Amino acid sequence: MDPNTAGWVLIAALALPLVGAALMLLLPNDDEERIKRFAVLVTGVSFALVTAMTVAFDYSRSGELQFVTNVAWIDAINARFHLGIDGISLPLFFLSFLLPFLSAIYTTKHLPEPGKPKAFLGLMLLLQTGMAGTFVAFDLILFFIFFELVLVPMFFMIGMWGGPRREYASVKFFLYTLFGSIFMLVSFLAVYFQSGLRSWDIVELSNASMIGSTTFQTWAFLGMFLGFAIKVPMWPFHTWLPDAHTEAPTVGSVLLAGVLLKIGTYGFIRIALPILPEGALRFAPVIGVLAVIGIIYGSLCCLAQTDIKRLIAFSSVGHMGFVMLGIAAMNEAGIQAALFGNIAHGVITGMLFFLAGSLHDRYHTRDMNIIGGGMLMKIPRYGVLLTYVSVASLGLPGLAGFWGEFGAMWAAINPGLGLADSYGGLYLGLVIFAAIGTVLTAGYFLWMLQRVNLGTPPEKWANEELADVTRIEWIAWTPLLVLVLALGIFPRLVFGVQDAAVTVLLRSMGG
Amino acid sequence: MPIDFLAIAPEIALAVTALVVLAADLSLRGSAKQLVNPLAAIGTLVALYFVARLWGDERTTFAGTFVIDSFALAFKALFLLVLLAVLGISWRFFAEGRYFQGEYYFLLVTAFIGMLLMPSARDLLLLFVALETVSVPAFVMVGLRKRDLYSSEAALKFFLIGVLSVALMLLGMSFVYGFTGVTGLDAIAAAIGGLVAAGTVEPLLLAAVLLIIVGFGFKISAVPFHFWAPDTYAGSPMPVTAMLAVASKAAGFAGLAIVSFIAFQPLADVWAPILGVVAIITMTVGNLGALQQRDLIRLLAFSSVAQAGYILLPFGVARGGSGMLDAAVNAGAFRAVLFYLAAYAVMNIGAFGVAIGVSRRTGLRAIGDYAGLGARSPMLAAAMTVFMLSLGGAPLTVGLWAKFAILEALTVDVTTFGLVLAGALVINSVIAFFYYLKVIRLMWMVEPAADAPALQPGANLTLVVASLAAATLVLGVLPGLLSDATSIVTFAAVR
Amino acid sequence: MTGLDLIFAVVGLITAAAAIKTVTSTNLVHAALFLAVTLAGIAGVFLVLSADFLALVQLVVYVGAVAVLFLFGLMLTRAPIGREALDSDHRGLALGVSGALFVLLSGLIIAAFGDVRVDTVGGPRTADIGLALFRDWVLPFEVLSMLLLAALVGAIVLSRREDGESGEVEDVTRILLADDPDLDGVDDADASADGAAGEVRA
Amino acid sequence: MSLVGPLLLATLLFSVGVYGLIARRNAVLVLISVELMLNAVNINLVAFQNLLFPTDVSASGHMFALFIIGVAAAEVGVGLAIVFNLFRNRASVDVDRVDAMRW
Amino acid sequence: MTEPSLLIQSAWLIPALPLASAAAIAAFGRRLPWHGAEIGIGAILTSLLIAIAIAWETFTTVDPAPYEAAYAWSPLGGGFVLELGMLIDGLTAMMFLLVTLVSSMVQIYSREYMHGEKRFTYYYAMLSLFTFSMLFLVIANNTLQAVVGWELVGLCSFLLIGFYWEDKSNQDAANKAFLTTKFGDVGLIVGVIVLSAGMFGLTDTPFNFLQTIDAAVAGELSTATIVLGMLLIFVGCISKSGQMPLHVWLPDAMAGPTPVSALIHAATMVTAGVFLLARLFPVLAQSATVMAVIAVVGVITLFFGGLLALVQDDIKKILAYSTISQLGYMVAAIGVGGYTASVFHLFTHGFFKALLFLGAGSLIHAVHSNNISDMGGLRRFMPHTFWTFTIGSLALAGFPLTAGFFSKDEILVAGDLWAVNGFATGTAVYWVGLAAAFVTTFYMARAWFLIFMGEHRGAGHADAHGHDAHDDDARTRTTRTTHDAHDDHADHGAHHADPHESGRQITVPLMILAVLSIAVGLIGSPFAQEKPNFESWTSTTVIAETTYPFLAEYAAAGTGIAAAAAEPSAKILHGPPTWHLDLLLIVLVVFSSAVALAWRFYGRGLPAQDPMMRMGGLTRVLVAKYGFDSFGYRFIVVPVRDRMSAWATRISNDVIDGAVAGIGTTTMRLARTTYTVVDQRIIDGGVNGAAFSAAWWSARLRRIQSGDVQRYAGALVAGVILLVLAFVAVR
Repeated sequence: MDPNTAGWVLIAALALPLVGAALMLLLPNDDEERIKRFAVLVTGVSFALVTAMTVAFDYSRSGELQFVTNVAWIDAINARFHLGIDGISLPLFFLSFLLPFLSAIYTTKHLPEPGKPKAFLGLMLLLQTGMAGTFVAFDLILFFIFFELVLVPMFFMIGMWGGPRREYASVKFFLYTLFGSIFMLVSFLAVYFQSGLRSWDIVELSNASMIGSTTFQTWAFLGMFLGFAIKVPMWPFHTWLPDAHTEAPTVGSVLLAGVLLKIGTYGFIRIALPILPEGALRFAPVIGVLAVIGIIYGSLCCLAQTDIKRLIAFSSVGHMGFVMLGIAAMNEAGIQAALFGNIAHGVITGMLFFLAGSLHDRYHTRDMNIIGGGMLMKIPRYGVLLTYVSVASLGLPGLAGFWGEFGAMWAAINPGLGLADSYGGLYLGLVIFAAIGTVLTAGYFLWMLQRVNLGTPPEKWANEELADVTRIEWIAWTPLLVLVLALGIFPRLVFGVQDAAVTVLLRSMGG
Repeated sequence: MPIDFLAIAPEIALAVTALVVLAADLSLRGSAKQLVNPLAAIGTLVALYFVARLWGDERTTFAGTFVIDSFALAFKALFLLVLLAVLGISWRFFAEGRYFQGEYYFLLVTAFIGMLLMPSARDLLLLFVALETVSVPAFVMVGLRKRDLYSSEAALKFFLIGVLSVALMLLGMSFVYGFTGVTGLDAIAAAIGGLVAAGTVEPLLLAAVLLIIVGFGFKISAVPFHFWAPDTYAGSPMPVTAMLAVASKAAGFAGLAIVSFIAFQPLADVWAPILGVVAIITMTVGNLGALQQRDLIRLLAFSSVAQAGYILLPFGVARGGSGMLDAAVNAGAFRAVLFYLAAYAVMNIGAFGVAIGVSRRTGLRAIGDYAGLGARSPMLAAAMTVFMLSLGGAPLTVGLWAKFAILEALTVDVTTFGLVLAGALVINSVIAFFYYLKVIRLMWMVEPAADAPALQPGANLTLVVASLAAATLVLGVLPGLLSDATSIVTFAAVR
Repeated sequence: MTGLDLIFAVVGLITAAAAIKTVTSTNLVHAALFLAVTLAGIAGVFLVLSADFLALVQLVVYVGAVAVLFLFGLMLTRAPIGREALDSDHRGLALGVSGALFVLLSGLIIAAFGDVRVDTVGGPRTADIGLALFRDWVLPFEVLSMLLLAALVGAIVLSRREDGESGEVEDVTRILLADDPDLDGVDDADASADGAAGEVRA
Repeated sequence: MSLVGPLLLATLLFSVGVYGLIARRNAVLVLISVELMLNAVNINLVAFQNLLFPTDVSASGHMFALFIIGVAAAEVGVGLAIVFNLFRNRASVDVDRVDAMRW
Repeated sequence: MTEPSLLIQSAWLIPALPLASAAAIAAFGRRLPWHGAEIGIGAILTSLLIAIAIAWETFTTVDPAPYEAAYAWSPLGGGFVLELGMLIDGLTAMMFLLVTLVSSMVQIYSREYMHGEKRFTYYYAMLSLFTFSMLFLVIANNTLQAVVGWELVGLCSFLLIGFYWEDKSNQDAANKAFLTTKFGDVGLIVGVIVLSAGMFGLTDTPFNFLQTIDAAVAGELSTATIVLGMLLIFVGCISKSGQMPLHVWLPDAMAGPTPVSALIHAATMVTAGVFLLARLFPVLAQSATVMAVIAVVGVITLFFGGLLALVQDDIKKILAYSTISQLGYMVAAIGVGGYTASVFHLFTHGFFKALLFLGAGSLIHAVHSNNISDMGGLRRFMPHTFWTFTIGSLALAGFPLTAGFFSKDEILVAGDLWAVNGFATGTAVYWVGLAAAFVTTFYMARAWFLIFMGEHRGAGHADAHGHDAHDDDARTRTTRTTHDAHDDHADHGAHHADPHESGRQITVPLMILAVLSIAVGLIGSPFAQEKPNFESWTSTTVIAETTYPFLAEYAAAGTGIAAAAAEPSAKILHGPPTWHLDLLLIVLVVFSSAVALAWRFYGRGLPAQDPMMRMGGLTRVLVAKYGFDSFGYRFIVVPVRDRMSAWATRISNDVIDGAVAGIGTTTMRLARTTYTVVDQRIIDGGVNGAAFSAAWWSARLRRIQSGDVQRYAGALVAGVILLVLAFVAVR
């Protein structure tokens, strides 16, 4: 697998789930076990392929695109089929193969109501292609296709296998994201024409000299901003998220938090910033302020929740706020932190949703008041896991959550591209408020743990037989649990891979 | 002046087909009458052959009133393919419904003669006759469900609004004639160009232009000329509805495109903003109207109104000038229209096909009847899902590319008005998904009613629907198959 | 004001008056007859404008055929007589809209052509028309023939009784009626399967 | 001769036709109104041709009028057929009661 | 030190071993005969040996250069690198020694103390993890790494305070501790960020301690950076090291097992703030403002924290408040330039406070109560505990020749020197420090008398006196006996039997610590004026010849600083300690008077009608009598104890705690409002509202679609007219 020539690897990785989904349709409907095993096989094989690719990746040139495919696609509009992967994409790409694999394993024993494994897993595979594709597409049109592609399977996943308000949530999710994405498309088009290059190539556009006037960039950025900010989601575009998360089946939530939200921030970093640096510069303080509002606000909303899944969902708003704060810093450290926060949030919150799902499987409720505490006594291993992941999520150093949060604040103290001169005071304020947000974050997680984990189990559950972490859960979760620790201890696992690519990115922004 | 018969060969082929169909109908008895359907299909294929034969040619005949260019051929191909699809979904429907089959097919084919003429016509008179050739058979076809009060009413409404529109259009044409003294589109453009240059454009001329647009506005069901559409769609036999919603609308757009981009191009700076506003109102009204429908056909009717609004959008950025950029913007606009129409044809006929399949022998057509369709007929439900997603503009369906084409046309030159139009499209796309998703949701996420009758869509309908769904998806992945064809489209020898 | 203008004024006034009577008459047959007068008046206008061939066609086709057709139509549909019966509730709307249209167009016409006066009124003669028809306009002419055939077939299909037509009992068609104002989208649609919203009509 | 005269007459006839189309209840009378409108257009065309462009060899104005007459005849035929059919279904030709379908 | 020895290069083993031990205990500790304790104890003893060796080597090397080794942990973007490194100097070695030693003692002690605990293995894993975290903080060569350790110790503290998590009060205490310190961490983190931002142009490793210090001393950091950065970092120290007003968590933290209190909340973790200030001392010494703020906070804490201990009945609370007070000494010392004094006090305090806590644990173990009113006469039952506790108390009270005496004297001397430089904070430290020494001695003496003297009041007597004590301070009961819940499984009769001495695993650590509580004072005492002594050991990173830059400025500005130029005090380091006989005399007076006073009140045990423990008019009259009665101090002390302490208690309980609680309540209210009103109603409602308005418009449209074709026609023509008008208008 030569990273210079083996473009087929990415194509194969993206195609495998699709082919798998098609083949799965041929399996008989009644043999559910076989369907589930087949899904594990497909996701496993594609994950293995991506792992092999990760090994073959030339880390000394992580700033350059590798495994490139660049062929004509739609001549009429000059769209090309341009895939490639660099240090920024690699961790996210990896994650978008790991999580479906784990989800498939988890689903073998935890298929959400009302069953239909073929449809469920087929949609998941389709979703996988969409998610992974966004991270390696280097043509705006191709990116947009993948970006949009995730909507449909996720819509069905929420709508068919979700909770009681699934229909509302699924429609809301779909429409919200769609709304933003079409604005984004308009901006893409505007850039396409304004650049004079008649090219959709992200690399070319990034390297192009100033596209349009500052005013143009501001407006074009606004369009992309809407698209990506809704996906992230940034305050105040976040309201689809709690509903979608709360209602989605466990695996849906995991993938939603683990990968889907990342597409938004990735879009900012990969597309909006380098292509429209002037617009980005104009928007940076806005992004920063909204990000910090999101941090504080998300935490406050978490404090008001009694539904544990909804709490985790709102925590995403806060965590993604840190990621956006990193982006708002417009410097290398900020982008690094944002990307790290992305990955960390994917792993941690994905894991938290696994836990919340299993919690619901056991207690048949997600209301913390009804659960009433004592879980550490009732199902100790499970309680320990919840504590571990929560603590990671609240940003404890040594676990994955810390680096993104700290890095974002650290980067924001000295924002790049001249922002420090014009908005230095504002950014200092942002850092301080973001830091206060960490306290609130700690607050709601501790409070959650107190209400769920600690104390003695109420009578309702005292005599109930509740299974502790099962074998399949261990299998599905262990990689994430390890990653949470590994990323915390070896931040260079991500920082190091990204470093060169981020430098290249910033250079294209004139930073 | 010799007549270039090859140039009108497709029309001649259809005319012959129409007459053969009529004759065959007289000689066939009983269930054998349904064989006129394949007969018509064969004629259509012959016409299609001639279109293919002409592909790439540019010809002019009948004293410049009839032109063969890539624009005309693309539309002709589109119409003929639509005709094939309509024939496909008509077969069972009319064979089982004990209609006047032969006459239906005759009228259908005749209407398509008018459509084929439309994009080739370069003369107001021919345009008018072609338009009427589409309309008059359509009036009858809508009323074909003779014992059905709804059908009769639908026909009357369609007819009255139709003749009112055509009368207004004729009034406009008469004034245009009064100002220019000619009826040829190029000549009109030249004359108006002179008036514009001289700065002596009378308001009456503008009014006349608008009145002509009204005639096409009726065909494409733009607001406020759309009122007939929901009622007529609901009352017509479903294949006729599909024909009206797709082919007739496409013909209207073809006509609108040639009058606006050829004859009235010098005045584009005046009519473009108005059409843009009309487009916004049209799609908004269409989408809002569709939101509350309980009859799927009416929903599709309002949806088609909204779609007309989308297709009308590129007209909003048309340019009156003759610079390079102006030409690029205009070319982008009518190419987008063509692309969208083609995509729209695929997905909308597909949607009607599913509706026919569901209602066959059951009469089901309320949206509520689609509850649990995913369980009752996964194939139909899956196809309907594809069509709904495509109509909404979801990725990997051709609908996305259609929207994309429109947006592309709007942003060729970034203007404030273009962005406003784009923004309107965005917002409307989202509103539209409310009802498209409603259908999808019902099909997959709601249990079917306990007493829901079994569905028997029929083999050939299934085939048509499946191939349309496949086309929707294939074009969704490889829009180049379609856009390569539409992107080269241009008007031959404009002046 | 030339003599031609004077003649036109007379003919025009008669035509206009007849036209107005056509749409306001309370008697069906009268209305049809006024139509005939109007159409004849238009033929007169054509004559004044020295379009004799068209005047002839107008008389033959309209006064001779169409007006009679309408009379038959009126008879066949056994229409009642009287203002209430003949006019709908939309008279106000009709008056407003048509009045506005007239005012607007008249204003525009006067603005555009108010000062156009022509001394000699001429035009293509019948022979010219014939020549042009088969030289320049042969395609629309042929298309028109298809159109007329289609209209003929269509009219027959719609008017013909039975024979191959479906019987009195039509296909079952479910159509949603409008008398259900509380329809608020999504949720009700789910419930519509219960049949409350649909009505089965035989 | 003044051009506005015929044009205004045509406009009047057209407007009267519009009035009839909207105000008349009987479907046949509505059709009659349609005829008025189409004829009004013919006056326009003839007036323009003979007053402004008398030498047009294609005789476009007259030809247009001729075709309109032809098409109008076809439409009347179809229209009456539709009305008859409606009458057979409902024993009434009142246009304002044609409202079985709405929303 | 040109070539660092292998020993020093292996210093990383010191934190690594506890980390490995934590993992090992968690993995298979449960299956071992001692349930994991052997791993923990083995690892920490090994670490202790290395720490002793390193301490010895660094101590004996005269003026060693700090040894730094770093591994590029991760790039951070922009070319910046985060290091994972070790900075080994005397300060580090000292902290190693303190942490490993106390941790060893605590772990040995805990094996008996925590015996039979159901989460015994977990407990040991946590102790190991904590030890690792603390050592990781200490070894750090950069601020960010220190922050990592800082947060980890906070987590361990949280987990151990909430060790008995079945009880809500313990959960609350744990949460309170974590959140209060986390709040301080906001300051710390932002401070670290600000400080690092100042280094951006200078280095690739902006967090590095030594580089930061060099830059600060070289004047390359702007004043704003230093002031803002250090003050923010100090906010972190305030919360972590229990300074007013963020000390509120520390007394509550006593909810944890007593050995944990000894290790974390007395000897090590709470000193992290002081450690960090000491580590960055050359930086903060650049700014008079920073030093003044630190001094003021320290002075306030050392005095009012001490006062609070007066009215406690819970032995652990007394010790907790005394810890706050002693930390106040250390912080105040930093604020008056007493770097060595502060670090020295940190060192000695670690031993004697650990000793006191462990001793208290032993007592609690024996009498099953935290309250000194339930004890009495225990010297007969528990001789080992008695004499070790006595040594600890003497050290805390600063009895001459104990370790606490030397270190506290150093602080007072530093204050005096600072006063000589013209700073009022120096004067305050000196006099308030003395006053607080009186308070300290008094409350320790009170406790000592009530615990060991008189008759044993036992469990049977507890009720009789219990409520008196509780009236005094209702808060003392909150955590009473809860941590001894584990004894419930034991023989019930034990509650009524006479208390007995604890086992060897408890008493031997006590003895070791008692010896050290005297011995370690010597290396920093005037007995060790020659190098190597404590100062030469721990000040290697603090540049010896550096002076306070602001002194010269102040002198130039003529702000009345007398001896700015040539005084040795103008230098950052004061040089070796000397004898101050006058101070010795004063201290002796203070000590003896305080003890005498305590003896007067409690010398014969807690009387049945104890005037001291009652609130109300009678008490005040009695107190007032004593005030007029004897020694000159008394008329100050009594009102101070009765009025000011009550006032301080109220401040602490009502105002600050209330504020904390109020912040909590307000936050929750804000949270609920944000969620229900802003999120669900306004933002989400706005979105839904848009959808509803679409439906509303849709319903309006429906009227137009009336089904009446003639209306359609009318609308159509009307539309045409409007469009024509629009056309003309556009034109």
